[in-house]
Amino acid sequence: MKKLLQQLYLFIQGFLLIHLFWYFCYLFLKTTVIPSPILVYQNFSKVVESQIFLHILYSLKRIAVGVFLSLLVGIPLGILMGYSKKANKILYPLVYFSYPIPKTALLPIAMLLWGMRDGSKIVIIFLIIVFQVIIAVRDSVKNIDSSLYLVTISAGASKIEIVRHVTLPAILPELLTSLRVSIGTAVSVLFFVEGYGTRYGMGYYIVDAWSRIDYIGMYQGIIIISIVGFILFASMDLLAEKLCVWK
Amino acid sequence: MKKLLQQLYLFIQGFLLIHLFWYFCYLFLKTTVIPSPILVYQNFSKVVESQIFLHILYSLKRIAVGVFLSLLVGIPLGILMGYSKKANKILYPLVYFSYPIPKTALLPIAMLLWGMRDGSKIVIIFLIIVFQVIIAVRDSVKNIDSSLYLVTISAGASKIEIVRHVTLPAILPELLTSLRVSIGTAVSVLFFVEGYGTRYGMGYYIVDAWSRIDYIGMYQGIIIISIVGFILFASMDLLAEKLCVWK
Amino acid sequence: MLSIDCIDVSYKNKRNEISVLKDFSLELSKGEILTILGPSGCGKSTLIQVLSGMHPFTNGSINMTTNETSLPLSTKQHNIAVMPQNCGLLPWKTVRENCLLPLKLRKIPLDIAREKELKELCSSLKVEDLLERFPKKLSGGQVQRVALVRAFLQEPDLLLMDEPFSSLDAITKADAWELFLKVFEKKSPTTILVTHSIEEAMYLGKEIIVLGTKGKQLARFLNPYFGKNQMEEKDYFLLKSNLHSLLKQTQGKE
Amino acid sequence: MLSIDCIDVSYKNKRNEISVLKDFSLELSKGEILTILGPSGCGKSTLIQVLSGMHPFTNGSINMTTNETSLPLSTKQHNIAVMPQNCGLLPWKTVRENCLLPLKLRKIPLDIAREKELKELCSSLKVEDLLERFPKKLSGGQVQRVALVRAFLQEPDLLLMDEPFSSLDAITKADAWELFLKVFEKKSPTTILVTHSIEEAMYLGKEIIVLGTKGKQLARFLNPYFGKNQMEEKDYFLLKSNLHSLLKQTQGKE
Amino acid sequence: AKKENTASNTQKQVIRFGMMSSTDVIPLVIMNENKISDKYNFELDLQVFTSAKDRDAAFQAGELDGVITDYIGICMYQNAGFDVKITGITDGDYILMAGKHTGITDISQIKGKSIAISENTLIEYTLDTILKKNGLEEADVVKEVVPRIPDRLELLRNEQIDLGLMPEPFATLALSEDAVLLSTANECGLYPAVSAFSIGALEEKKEAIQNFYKAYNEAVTYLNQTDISEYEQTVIKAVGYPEEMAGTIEVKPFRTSTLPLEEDVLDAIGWASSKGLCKPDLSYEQVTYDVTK
Ligand SMILES: Nc1ncnc2c1ncn2[C@@H]1O[C@H](COP(=O)(O)OP(=O)(O)OP(=O)(O)O)[C@@H](O)[C@H]1O
Ligand SMILES: Nc1ncnc2c1ncn2[C@@H]1O[C@H](COP(=O)(O)OP(=O)(O)OP(=O)(O)O)[C@@H](O)[C@H]1O
Ligand SMILES: [Mg+2]
Ligand SMILES: [Mg+2]
Repeated sequence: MKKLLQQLYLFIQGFLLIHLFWYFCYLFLKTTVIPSPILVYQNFSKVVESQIFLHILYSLKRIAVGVFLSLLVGIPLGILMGYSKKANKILYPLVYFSYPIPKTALLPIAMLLWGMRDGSKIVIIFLIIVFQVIIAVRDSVKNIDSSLYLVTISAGASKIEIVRHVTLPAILPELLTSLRVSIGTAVSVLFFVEGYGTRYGMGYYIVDAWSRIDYIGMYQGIIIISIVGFILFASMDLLAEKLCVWK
Repeated sequence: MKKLLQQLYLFIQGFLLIHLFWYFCYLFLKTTVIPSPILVYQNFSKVVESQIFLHILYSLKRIAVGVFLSLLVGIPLGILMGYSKKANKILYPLVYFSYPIPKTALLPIAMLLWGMRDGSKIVIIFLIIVFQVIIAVRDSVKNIDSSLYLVTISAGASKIEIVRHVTLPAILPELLTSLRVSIGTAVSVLFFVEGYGTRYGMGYYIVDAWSRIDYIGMYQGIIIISIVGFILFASMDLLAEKLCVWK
Repeated sequence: MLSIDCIDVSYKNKRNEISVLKDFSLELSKGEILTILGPSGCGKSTLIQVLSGMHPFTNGSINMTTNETSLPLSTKQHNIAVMPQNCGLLPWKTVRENCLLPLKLRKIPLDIAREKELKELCSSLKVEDLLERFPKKLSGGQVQRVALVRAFLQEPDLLLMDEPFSSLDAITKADAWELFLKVFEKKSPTTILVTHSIEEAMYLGKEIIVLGTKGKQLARFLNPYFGKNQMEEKDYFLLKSNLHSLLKQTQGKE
Repeated sequence: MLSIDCIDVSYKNKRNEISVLKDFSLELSKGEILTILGPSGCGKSTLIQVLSGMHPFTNGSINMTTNETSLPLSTKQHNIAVMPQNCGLLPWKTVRENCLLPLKLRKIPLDIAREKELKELCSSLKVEDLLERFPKKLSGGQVQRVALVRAFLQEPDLLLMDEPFSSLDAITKADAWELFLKVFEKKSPTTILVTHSIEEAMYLGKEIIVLGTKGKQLARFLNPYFGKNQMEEKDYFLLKSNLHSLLKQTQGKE
Repeated sequence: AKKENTASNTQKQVIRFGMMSSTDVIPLVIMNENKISDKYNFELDLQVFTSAKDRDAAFQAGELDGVITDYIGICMYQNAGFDVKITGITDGDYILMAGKHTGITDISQIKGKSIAISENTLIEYTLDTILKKNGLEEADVVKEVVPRIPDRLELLRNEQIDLGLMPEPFATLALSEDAVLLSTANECGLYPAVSAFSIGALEEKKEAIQNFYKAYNEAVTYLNQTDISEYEQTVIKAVGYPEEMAGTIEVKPFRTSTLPLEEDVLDAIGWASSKGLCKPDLSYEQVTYDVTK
């Protein structure tokens, strides 16, 4: 309970700090693209009217599915590449070639194969994140101290058991970091993938406002996305604490 | 020397694998969005004519400056957040709020403040990467085994010396991972930031081709960006090997 | 029976290769305890690592006979328990989970008898209050005692222990020795025990072997003082000082 | 002079707090060697950690007098050398760099004399061939010997050693003891040495202290056998068995 | 919500139509708003895109039957081997303006000034046409590539750039902040925006598309005969005018849909082929399709 209050306090403090910064930018730069924070908040009732929770829900769904799929594919591949020299030899050029491809340029293909609804959106999020996960997992698997395997291997553990008892817990901290980075990336990618084929999502909300040069709406959208992102990150922290009790 | 040849072999192998995959997609999907790889390579002379090296150079410059700045800011901030509870308390809500903001939505501001040229481009790359670096560094600092500090601290090391002798080498592997992920991200972001205010850069090359619905040109651009990305990654691997001799 | 036949073991670096064991052979009958003495860096831990399937060897072969069939030693075919020099507790498992992990991996159910055995071992080694702690929260000696519990709890064909009592105080060490002998009597696994203490080697080894550099075997003999506290006896002192001077010989050449 | 005055030390977890040293006091004159004996888990390593500035204490104070001014002990004011239980070599530095790190941090230039000292110490402890290796490539005993070189190379006001000889074989250990005495004679730092071996404590300690649970001091006395090999003497045996039974007393209560 | 509609009216054909916010789309939105499409027995599924690239991608992926595009877009589709036919015209204007502090008041003064446009698009074509009509050349202005129109507006507003060529509602916004009107596409006789369908859709949904144009013309008639106050909210939403502009919005009369003039199309093809966007031998017949036949 006390912890939650403390979190809340930090939340508010960070919130205020950013807004102060914003306000100063507004005062000193005096440009149309930076509206006054006061103005933005005065109009906040409009945001709530505009079914913002639906927007948030849609975005969260896309992020969740995209991130989940990336983990589902990225963790096993990363572990495989970390352990098996053979697998690494085959997979690493593939990964190194595919990673730098701007996934957004694959949009035509994604739309062709998965339509313009959530299918292509999730695929794009997946493609952007999965390589980050693969690289992070592979690297952290390679960094595991080899003495940790000794007892498990000599006790006759199968490969899957080694992964379960040694690999996964050993890379858990890095995995959580990678998850944080991935979620951050996914949230920013929303902006791109929700620019088409949907009328819901926080990304859509911002793009829509932007294209209508409604900067107030755009900033409201950015605030919403920030808060949602913050909550996601904070939950990640709680999760990390729960999962890494041994630290 | 033998190592280089081996790398080359892997490179070619990965290259062929991807192209095989591509060719099958082309055969089975039969759509204009996926041109035949053969066609793409037949027209490759056009790419070379179109000053592709200039495009690559421009992009590399932007990536290099952006990544360098992110490291310059991200590493110290991450270390600060990892060590100082106070700094963490102030910085973490700021980071958690700012990270999820889609940086691309800040483009108007960036353009007004830093112009349409490399300024705003580098700022956007920086803003996208720096948070990834901060989070990765902070998390890995927190994961350093505390027994590593004992001798250094008792020998009277100053904070900077501790960072130099313990922190930096200890987080080096994660830092390199983070650098890999960052470079991958930066390369993909090119696509976005080189869409305006420039006529050079691999991102520009792709966007330009796309907007002309010139899929052959677009794929040529993607191939170029892949190869450049691959080379960047492979150099990172070499660097990692050089830097982490103690493994 | 464990038979190691002319194996070579080395550490490969990027540039060079450090040869540690060269043409190393060793035979050990079932249910024996072999204690290994040798100067620091002679390859004792490496041998343990090779036997526990962690480190590859070139040439030669390692075979083990259980139930009358002789097979190349493997962690799948043979039940191996190892207590490494750094104890090898997994940081993310509690003491209890660490102790039970090898059983779990061997698919041995945790029945009441075993639960009782765990309790007994823990209380003999005075770690019964630490069962729910994580290894990071233990002192050096506590870590070692937990690793001992884990090793004793298994019923291995082959038990490998690398300086298992080095961080224990005199009293605890004596208790642990007794416990070791008791456990051995009950389960009699083929055991290899690496130690630096000549007394320990003479108290716990049915056979003693002295290694020199590169794993060269300088001596091997049956130990008449196994399980016996005959410090007063003259022959005991003679053997001890013989071992001492043998060890001394190895030192100059490292 | 080092004076620890009624300090409390504990480990804080999220939920509970484990108190390790309670109202702990200790005085030690300049240039003395104090060896600490005590059961595993009684708080010896914790004490070393506190003195080396790694672990906080509550209440009380720790002061140290050098050059006639008494100041709260701090790593900035006082020159402290520590050899932790796990040796604490930095994995990313070669043996050589590890050995020289404390000097570098104290801004002591690496002159010819010091270079020669390093060479000598390394050859005494037989690690002269390992200078360019990284710690991961060393055996357990080699790591400990490197850490000894590092500790001996410093010229600290306060030298803290936590079971510094535990992984050494009998011969190397005896050599290391001699080396320790030689180094001490030359530099005479105030020294605290934690050990599990009663013999070690009696050979290396000018004073010996026996700790019980929670750092309770059970005995402290001047050791007449410092630097002497008088195993045959009757009083030596008496003292040894006294210490033995003192340690035995502490065991039941952990 | 739209999908449910389709489920309840299965016999109705659905026309999936892609567009970006502009004045061109007002008749389409009115078609839905006033249920004109119901009357003609088809369902109009309007998809709004924020970037032409996304729209083109969706169109090529077969997610759309038709789009609002322009001559240049058609040329590029054709060049990419994607058979898209112009089936009608739409109305929208593109306005060339100068920033308020540039001191430019007449188009003759723009030599050497910078202008933010998108490359190889209708906008560049319009600019070139306006320049030509006013006796200037392409090279007389410095073209800066800025793909998103809102960004161009910002650059103009903040004096980072001298000139802008923008559709509604951006032009109105800029003009309301004292930007100086220099010329417009319509003034120069240029009406480059068209509605177009893929050949596949034209074959498959011919009847529905015929009805679509009947409905379009009915919507145009309604718009031209009705006072704007009755549908201003619809316009504000569809075009993306800021809410504050309610009451001050003007809408030019719309034209009923026909095929564009051949010479206009050929002009555009000429320009596009000179930029390498299509082959010069593209003919009027290849790019148009008369749905009334
Ligand atoms: N990080 C920690 N968190 C909680 N408790 C700890 C932690 N480290 C040590 N302890 C506990 O504190 C007590 C003292 O530990 P310490 O390491 O000082 O023992 P020690 O005297 O050095 O023992 P040993 O001879 O086994 O090394 C032990 O009971 C141990 O379980
Ligand atoms: N990873 C490694 N890479 C290279 N050389 C190594 C590695 N590990 C150990 N060595 C070397 O191999 C030799 C044998 O090491 P090993 O650990 O087997 O010694 P040991 O007999 O167990 O010694 P100790 O009694 O000190 O533990 C040593 O000389 C050591 O330096
Ligand atoms: Mg060893
Ligand atoms: Mg200890």
